[in-house]
Amino acid sequence: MIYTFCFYLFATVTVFSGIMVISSRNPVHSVLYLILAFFNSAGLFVMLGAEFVAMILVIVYVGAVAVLFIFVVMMLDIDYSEMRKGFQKYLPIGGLIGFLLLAELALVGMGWGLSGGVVTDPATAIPALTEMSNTEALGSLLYTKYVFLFQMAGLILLVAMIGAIVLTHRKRPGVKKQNINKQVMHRRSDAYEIVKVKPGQGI
Amino acid sequence: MTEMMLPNLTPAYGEILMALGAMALLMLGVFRGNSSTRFISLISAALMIAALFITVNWQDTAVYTFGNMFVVDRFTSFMKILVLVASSLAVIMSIQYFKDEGEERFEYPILLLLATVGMMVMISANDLMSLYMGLELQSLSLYVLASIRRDSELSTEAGLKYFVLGALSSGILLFGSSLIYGFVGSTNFTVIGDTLAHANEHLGGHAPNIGVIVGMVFVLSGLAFKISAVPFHMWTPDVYQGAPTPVTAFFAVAPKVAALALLVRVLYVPFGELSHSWTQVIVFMSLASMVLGSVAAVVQTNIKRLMAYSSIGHIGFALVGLAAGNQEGVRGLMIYMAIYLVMNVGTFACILSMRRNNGMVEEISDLSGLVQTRPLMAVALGIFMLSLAGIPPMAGFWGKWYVFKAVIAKAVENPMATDYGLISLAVIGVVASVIGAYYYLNVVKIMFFNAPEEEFMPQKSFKMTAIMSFGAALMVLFLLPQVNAPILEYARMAAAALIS
Amino acid sequence: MEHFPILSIITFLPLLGVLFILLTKGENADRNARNAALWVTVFTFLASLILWFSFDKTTADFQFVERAPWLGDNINYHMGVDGISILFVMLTTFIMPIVILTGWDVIKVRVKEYLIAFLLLETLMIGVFCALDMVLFYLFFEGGLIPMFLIIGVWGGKNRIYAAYKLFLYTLLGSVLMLLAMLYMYFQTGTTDIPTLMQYNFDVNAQTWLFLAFFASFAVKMPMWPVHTWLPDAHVQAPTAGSVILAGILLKMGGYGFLRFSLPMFPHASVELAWLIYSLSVIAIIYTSLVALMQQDMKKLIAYSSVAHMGFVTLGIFAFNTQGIEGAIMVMLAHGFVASALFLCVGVIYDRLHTREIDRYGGLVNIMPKYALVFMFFTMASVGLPGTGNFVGEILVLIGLFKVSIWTTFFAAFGLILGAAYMLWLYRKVVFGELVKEDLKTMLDMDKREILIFAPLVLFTLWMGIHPSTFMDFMHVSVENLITHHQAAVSVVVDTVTP
Amino acid sequence: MYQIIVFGPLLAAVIAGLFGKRLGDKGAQFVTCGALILSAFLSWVALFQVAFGHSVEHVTVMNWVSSGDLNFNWGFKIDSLTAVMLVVVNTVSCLVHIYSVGYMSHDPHKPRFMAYLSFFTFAMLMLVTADNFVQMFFGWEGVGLASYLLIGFWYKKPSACAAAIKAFIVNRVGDFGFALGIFTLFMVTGAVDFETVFAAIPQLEGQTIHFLWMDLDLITTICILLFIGAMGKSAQLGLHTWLPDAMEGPTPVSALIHAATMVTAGVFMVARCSPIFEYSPDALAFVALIGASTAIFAATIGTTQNDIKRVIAYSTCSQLGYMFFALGVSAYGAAIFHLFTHAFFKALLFLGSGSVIHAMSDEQDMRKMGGLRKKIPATFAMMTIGTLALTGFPFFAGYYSKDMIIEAAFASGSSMSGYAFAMGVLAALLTSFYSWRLIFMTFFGKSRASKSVQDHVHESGNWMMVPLYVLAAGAVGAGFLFKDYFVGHHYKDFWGHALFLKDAAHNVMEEAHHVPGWVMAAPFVVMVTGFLIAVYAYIIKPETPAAFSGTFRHLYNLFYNKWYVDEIYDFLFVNPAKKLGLFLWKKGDENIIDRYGPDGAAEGVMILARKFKALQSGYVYHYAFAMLIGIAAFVTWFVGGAS
Amino acid sequence: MMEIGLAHYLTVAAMLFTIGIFGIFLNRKNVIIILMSVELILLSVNINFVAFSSYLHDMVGQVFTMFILTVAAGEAAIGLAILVIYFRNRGSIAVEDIHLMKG
Repeated sequence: MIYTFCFYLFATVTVFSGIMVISSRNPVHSVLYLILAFFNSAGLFVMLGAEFVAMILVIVYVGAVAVLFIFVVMMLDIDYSEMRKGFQKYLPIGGLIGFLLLAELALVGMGWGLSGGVVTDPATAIPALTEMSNTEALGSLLYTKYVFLFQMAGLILLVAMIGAIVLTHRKRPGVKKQNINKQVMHRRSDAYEIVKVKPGQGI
Repeated sequence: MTEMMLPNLTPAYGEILMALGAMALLMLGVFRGNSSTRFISLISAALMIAALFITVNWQDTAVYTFGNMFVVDRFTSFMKILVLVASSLAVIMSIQYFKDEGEERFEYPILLLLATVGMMVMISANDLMSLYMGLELQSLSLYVLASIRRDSELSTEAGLKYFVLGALSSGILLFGSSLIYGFVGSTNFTVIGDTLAHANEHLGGHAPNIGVIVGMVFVLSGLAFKISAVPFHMWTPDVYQGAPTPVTAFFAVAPKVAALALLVRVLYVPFGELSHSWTQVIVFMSLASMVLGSVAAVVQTNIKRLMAYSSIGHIGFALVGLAAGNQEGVRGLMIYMAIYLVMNVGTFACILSMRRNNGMVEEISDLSGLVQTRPLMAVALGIFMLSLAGIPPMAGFWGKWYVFKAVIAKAVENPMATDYGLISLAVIGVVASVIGAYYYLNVVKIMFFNAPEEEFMPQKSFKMTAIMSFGAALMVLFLLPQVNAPILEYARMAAAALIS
Repeated sequence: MEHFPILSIITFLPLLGVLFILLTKGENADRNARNAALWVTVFTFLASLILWFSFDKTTADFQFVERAPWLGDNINYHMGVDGISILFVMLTTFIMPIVILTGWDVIKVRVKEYLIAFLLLETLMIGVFCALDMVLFYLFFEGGLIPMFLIIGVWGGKNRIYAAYKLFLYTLLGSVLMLLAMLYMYFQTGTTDIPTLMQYNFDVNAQTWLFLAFFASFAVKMPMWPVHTWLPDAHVQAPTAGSVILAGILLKMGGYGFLRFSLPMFPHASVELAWLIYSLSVIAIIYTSLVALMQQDMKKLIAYSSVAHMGFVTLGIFAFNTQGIEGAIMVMLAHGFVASALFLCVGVIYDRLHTREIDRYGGLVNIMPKYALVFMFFTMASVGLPGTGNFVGEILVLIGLFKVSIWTTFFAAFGLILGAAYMLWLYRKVVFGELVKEDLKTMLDMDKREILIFAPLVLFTLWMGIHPSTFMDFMHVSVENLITHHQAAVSVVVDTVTP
Repeated sequence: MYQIIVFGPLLAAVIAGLFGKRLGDKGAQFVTCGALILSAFLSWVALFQVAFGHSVEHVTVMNWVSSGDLNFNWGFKIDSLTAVMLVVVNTVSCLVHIYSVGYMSHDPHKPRFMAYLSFFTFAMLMLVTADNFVQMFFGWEGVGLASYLLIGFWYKKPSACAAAIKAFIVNRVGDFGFALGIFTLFMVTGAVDFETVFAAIPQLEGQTIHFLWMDLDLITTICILLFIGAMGKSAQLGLHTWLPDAMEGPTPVSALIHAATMVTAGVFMVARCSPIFEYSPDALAFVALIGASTAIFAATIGTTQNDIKRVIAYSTCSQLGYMFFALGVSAYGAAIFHLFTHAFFKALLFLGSGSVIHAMSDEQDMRKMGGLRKKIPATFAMMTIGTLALTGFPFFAGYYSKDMIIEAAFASGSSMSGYAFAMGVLAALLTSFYSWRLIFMTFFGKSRASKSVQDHVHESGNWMMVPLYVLAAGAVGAGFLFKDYFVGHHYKDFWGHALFLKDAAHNVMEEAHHVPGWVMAAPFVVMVTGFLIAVYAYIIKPETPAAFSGTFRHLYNLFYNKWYVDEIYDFLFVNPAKKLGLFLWKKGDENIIDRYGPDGAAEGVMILARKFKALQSGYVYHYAFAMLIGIAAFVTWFVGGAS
Repeated sequence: MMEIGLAHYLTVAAMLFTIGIFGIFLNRKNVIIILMSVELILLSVNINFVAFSSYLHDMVGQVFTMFILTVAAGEAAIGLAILVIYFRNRGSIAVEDIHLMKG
């Protein structure tokens, strides 16, 4: 019963937040709703027995991604008053198609069953909680069986890093930066020049 | 966890080499700065070529590794060769461009290298997860590459559009993956395939679970985006036009080949049992792509945009081979892509030579009278255009020949029940190719018939001229058995490796 | 290849000329290029004479056969000629030096490219007639469009772009359908070898579709009504030499295709659909003749007349008897000479006055008697006067056709009357009359080069008219074989279908 | 020998034509005249060898065309009929050549003219010597070409060019029928050479052929098709319009081609095909009908024309009508006989009129002549002889042949015999009238020419006069000398198998000698009547014609305007063809085929392309929307399909 | 409907997915919203995976989710980077302004 209640609570809030994400006038609100959605989804994940993923969702998403969003929203000095016109223009037809899709997806979801073509004894079954916690289970898989993907993830993050730097990092001509190497390598001869001045001639 | 054995790395040596190389080069670049771009570019290309040789030598039967998530067989080898050739040429072609534009970035070749790693992973993917990871490694690099001229409005707009739509397509693909996973219980292609086959066998006439089909359609749509098949093509013209030309040259070939390879594997290995369903989607996409690619290009004036529509059309033709749903069709598709590669790289080599004192020009009308100012380039570009149009004896014709051959073969396999859908696909396809011929000819017309305009700056890079001439020669010489036999034969074996 | 690959040599010899021309440099480059082109075409012709003299007229088999593996999958490089194709090969090699001479000092811009285009075209045209593999055939067949496109587009008249496109796309559209049919046949039989396919009996229903697909290509190429409209445009805009090639050889490819593919491979469908061919041809003959009657542009008029003449060709071919088919071949050959010559005639005065408008001329006979004579000769040949090749062809076609369809012959023969009307009208307007127009008065009569161009054409036209056996002896056995095979195939089909 | 007869003129023509400049006028004239004299001489030799020697010669020169079962040669078949034709052709041609030397003396293009004439002769000889239908067709078209060239000889005159084209095209219409006839023959007999065809005909009697939605009698169809060819060439009613216009050519041409030789080719052909025609009474009746109608029709027009050559041209037309109805009543001998005599006197009349025209400084309108009798007496004499022969004055050539025809028409049992006879007699009346009218208007009364012309009137030179004398001799004597052979007792011996009669016992010519007296007298009576009317109208009361034409304005106009046949043809064929051509070109080709075909397709593609371009709006949300629609559509397709 | 089954979770995911897509094509003004919509889509996918994982008793779903999360973070970073440079160039991130290239 409580399970049902929690589900409906989390589900409703998630969906509501989702709607608000896309319909808020102010992007900052959107981000906040997004965070709310994440939190509630994390709740759903916990209900499904995936604590670790739920945790990651909160930590990585809320802690990093959503914050990044906020940064950007703040950084880009946007005139909010101009926002949100013409939203309704495509709503009827778009809505129709969207709801059609939704209905179909829901219908598809209803059809699920552990029969027929479904693999019933999975290769990597979830171990019983008594045996191994969810986190442990994930960890034991991640670095063994899925080490390849793990490395790939690393590469992806590397690309993300390179990408972000390539795109946004730029040298500003006016800004003075500390160059440690240069400082360390600095010699006296770089700064001084001994000039012998013959008397009476000046420099 | 007793079996802490290192997985078999041999099949992935190429990828590993490139990934490690990329990281090493990255460090080099950080220390040496943008002045080392040329060097890094050349090394990147060399790495790709090295990887190519590693890949080529892999002639054995299919080998699985990394928990069956990674597969290497002749099919992957063939496609990887294409990708690597395309990528290395793209790197080489970009050197002069960025130098001339004064925008040398050492990250460029490295991103390209990483994107190529992503593509190779895609090609070798045998699991929805490795599929996704490869795809994202590639896509993220491409998003950055598209907007790498960060001060250009067009380039950033292209990047933004590509990113937004690309992210949406990834989402769609993932949603599909989740459905497949949920309805089959596995993400591994082989397992999915076996399960579905098993289910088909045991459930008799029962239709496969609708969830699987819907999932497959989603995955298919996500991949269709990557190959820019209609109706998931709309990013293509804008991105092609906005992205820096060498990037466009890269976009036009390597990612398409990789995504197509992936599409083929996804359709045949896990969903071979559902071929009846996906054929319908592919037929539609193929038809729509051919028609749109041929028709919409007619009114284009920007040559990069033109090439975008052209690539849409060509993907349509390549999909004809897929629609055939047989080994012959896959072979046709592979031959098509091999030829497509040369045509496109050659064409972009020409486009990259369109430079005047005030920078790059990319209007078709700028080519006016080229045959009188730069005859070699005009002839080469003319050959590429005719080849793209599929006019014999150019190689482009053979690409079409092999895909249409497959589809006709399939359509009439059973003389009692001729598949009129496939026949109309073929008919509409060839008609579309005629329409398409119009705009390719238009380029030829402008180069050969119109009065010359201001001359282009001479192409400083010998490499570009070499690519151009060699590509053009290849387009004509494809006729010779010495040239075509290896490709045809290898494609046959590759197709056989995938579909028994 | 157990013997000397003469056909390949003839086919690819012109490419050698291309190489020479590419190598010419310096001040005299244009002149050297012209000479190179001329000599190469002459050598090609001489080489083809070897075929002519060593051809065995007593067998219907393909001769001088060359075969080499090519694309795998049973697609081979297979060349050979029989009694039908050898005539077209000869026609091509014969016309080419004339074509090169035609543009000798008329073409002043981009001479090298011009010659290269023509030499390429020659290779492709000879290839079409020699190819014994469908794929190879298609390659040559379609490839010819490229140089033709350039020839019209670069050296053509005012509206050349439109014409070039129309030619290219129209023809391409036709032939892609043929391509599909070829693929079908390839799949059905596992081979693209033409001699093998000629023996194959295709399913009756499939035949209809295959026939229509091939028809689409050949009908456009012929051209037949109502897909003929590209021809007048192409002719009008093409430079004289281009028109000569177009009328002289390219149009023959359609007819050749019917003989090589449609009849032997789809015998049943060709019989079933003969009515279609008849109607279209008859319409073509009458319709285009009437249209020709009203033309103001000389080339357009002759182009329309070509359409009408090609109507006779299709009629002859689809008469399915010896006279019809041999007549059709003769019409094609004769038309190759005569229409070429007529375009050359137009070219002669076009080179002088740069207009093709009929009204701008008149009374040329007063100052250009030699020209008038030559023009008269070819006008009469075009009209089908006995003693010229056209007559032999047309009478054979009509005789052959008469056995099959009286009505069709009736209308077709009607075209002969109209043909006389428009050709004589043209001749009268251009050549006869008082010389009143000022700009005509300074025109010079034909020079040596022009006479040299026309002389062999006149000679051959008469030769074909008076002693056609020289040419027809080549084709008898092949045509007989074709018909025998065709009839056998049709009767087999009928036998299997009736019960 | 036959090769020399036939190819001599060709050689001469080629030499004169191609090397005329180098040879000079004299050289060309010498070569051509020489060749013709030789040919003419040899023709007479041939006549005696073949016709009087009762032999038939076959000469095969070489194979022409062989295609399957169709096989024919270049070859000659010389029988009596051919021999007679050879004589007629070569003799007249030879004389005309000689005449031309004088007549064309002021023309700058003499070599060309001589070459044309010789070429014509060659073509005509090919026609008459042919041993198969195709070769005959070769000659048939060849003479058409020569005729075209000669009519259009004065190419600067637009009317001459128009006439030339008209001649060629109208002839083509006839050839169309002829060709179809040949095709039919080949279809049913499998051959085109005379021997085989004629041998096969009797087996075909009674067979039918499906044509024109009807089952027609096979032989009748063949005959009528062939006869259409003859109508064209011989200017019979319906296809006659070119002949008067052909008078635009130089007068020797008119004499040679349009009086003596080419126009009689039709008669020759029908005679040659007598083994076919004999098997179709209907066809013969048709021939007779057309012939008789032409005879009267042309004669009516002849009475009102003012151009001296046109009068003679209509007269020719009319006389050809006689020949045809003779053929139509199976009196082949009579037809050929008339052909033979007609060649002499009509050539004489033409050349005579040429002499008149020459004398009158190229004036052809009789209304501007008059009183020439005294100024050019020799010409007058010759013309009178010609007229007497034409009108059938006793013992002149025409008397024998024409009366023979009229009598044969009466005597034959053909369904058309009554009509033919009536028309023949009536036409004879008119012939007499217009012939004498010509003589009177030209040679009698006061001169109506301008002063300067009158001063220049002079008798022609010997080059012109000698041929006239020779022809006059023929016009006087040919009938008397040859009547026994052509139509009389030696008929069978003379013709041998050249002329075929199905019912040999029933020989029309034989019976013609036994017709009632009034029939025999009728031609003479009407001839005299015609003469008297002419005398009355043009000598005694010269104002009569004007009054007459005033009273019968419509009839006069009808005749004067040649029954408006040209106008009807223009209205029925020429103008519609032009309009249709224009329509098909502008509307058909440009407005329909191109507009909805290639141009329409191109336009359609452009419209579609612009639509696509508009769809590619540049907005990300549109792009995303497209993807959504795609996905939704696919999913719906499968979900909908599954449920 | 009292027993919460897989279908419930799937429905929630489907709703989020649809909302995400709506966010992309109904939004006219702000690209950031689009990026957030992408995150919503990915979230829906994750819900799917975790739900399936739970009902299939299979870890793979969760592993997949892990990777999706990782990649999504990288994706967001790059997306925002592109957005930033775009804004620098154009001074606007209104979706409607992004149409320099079209046709």
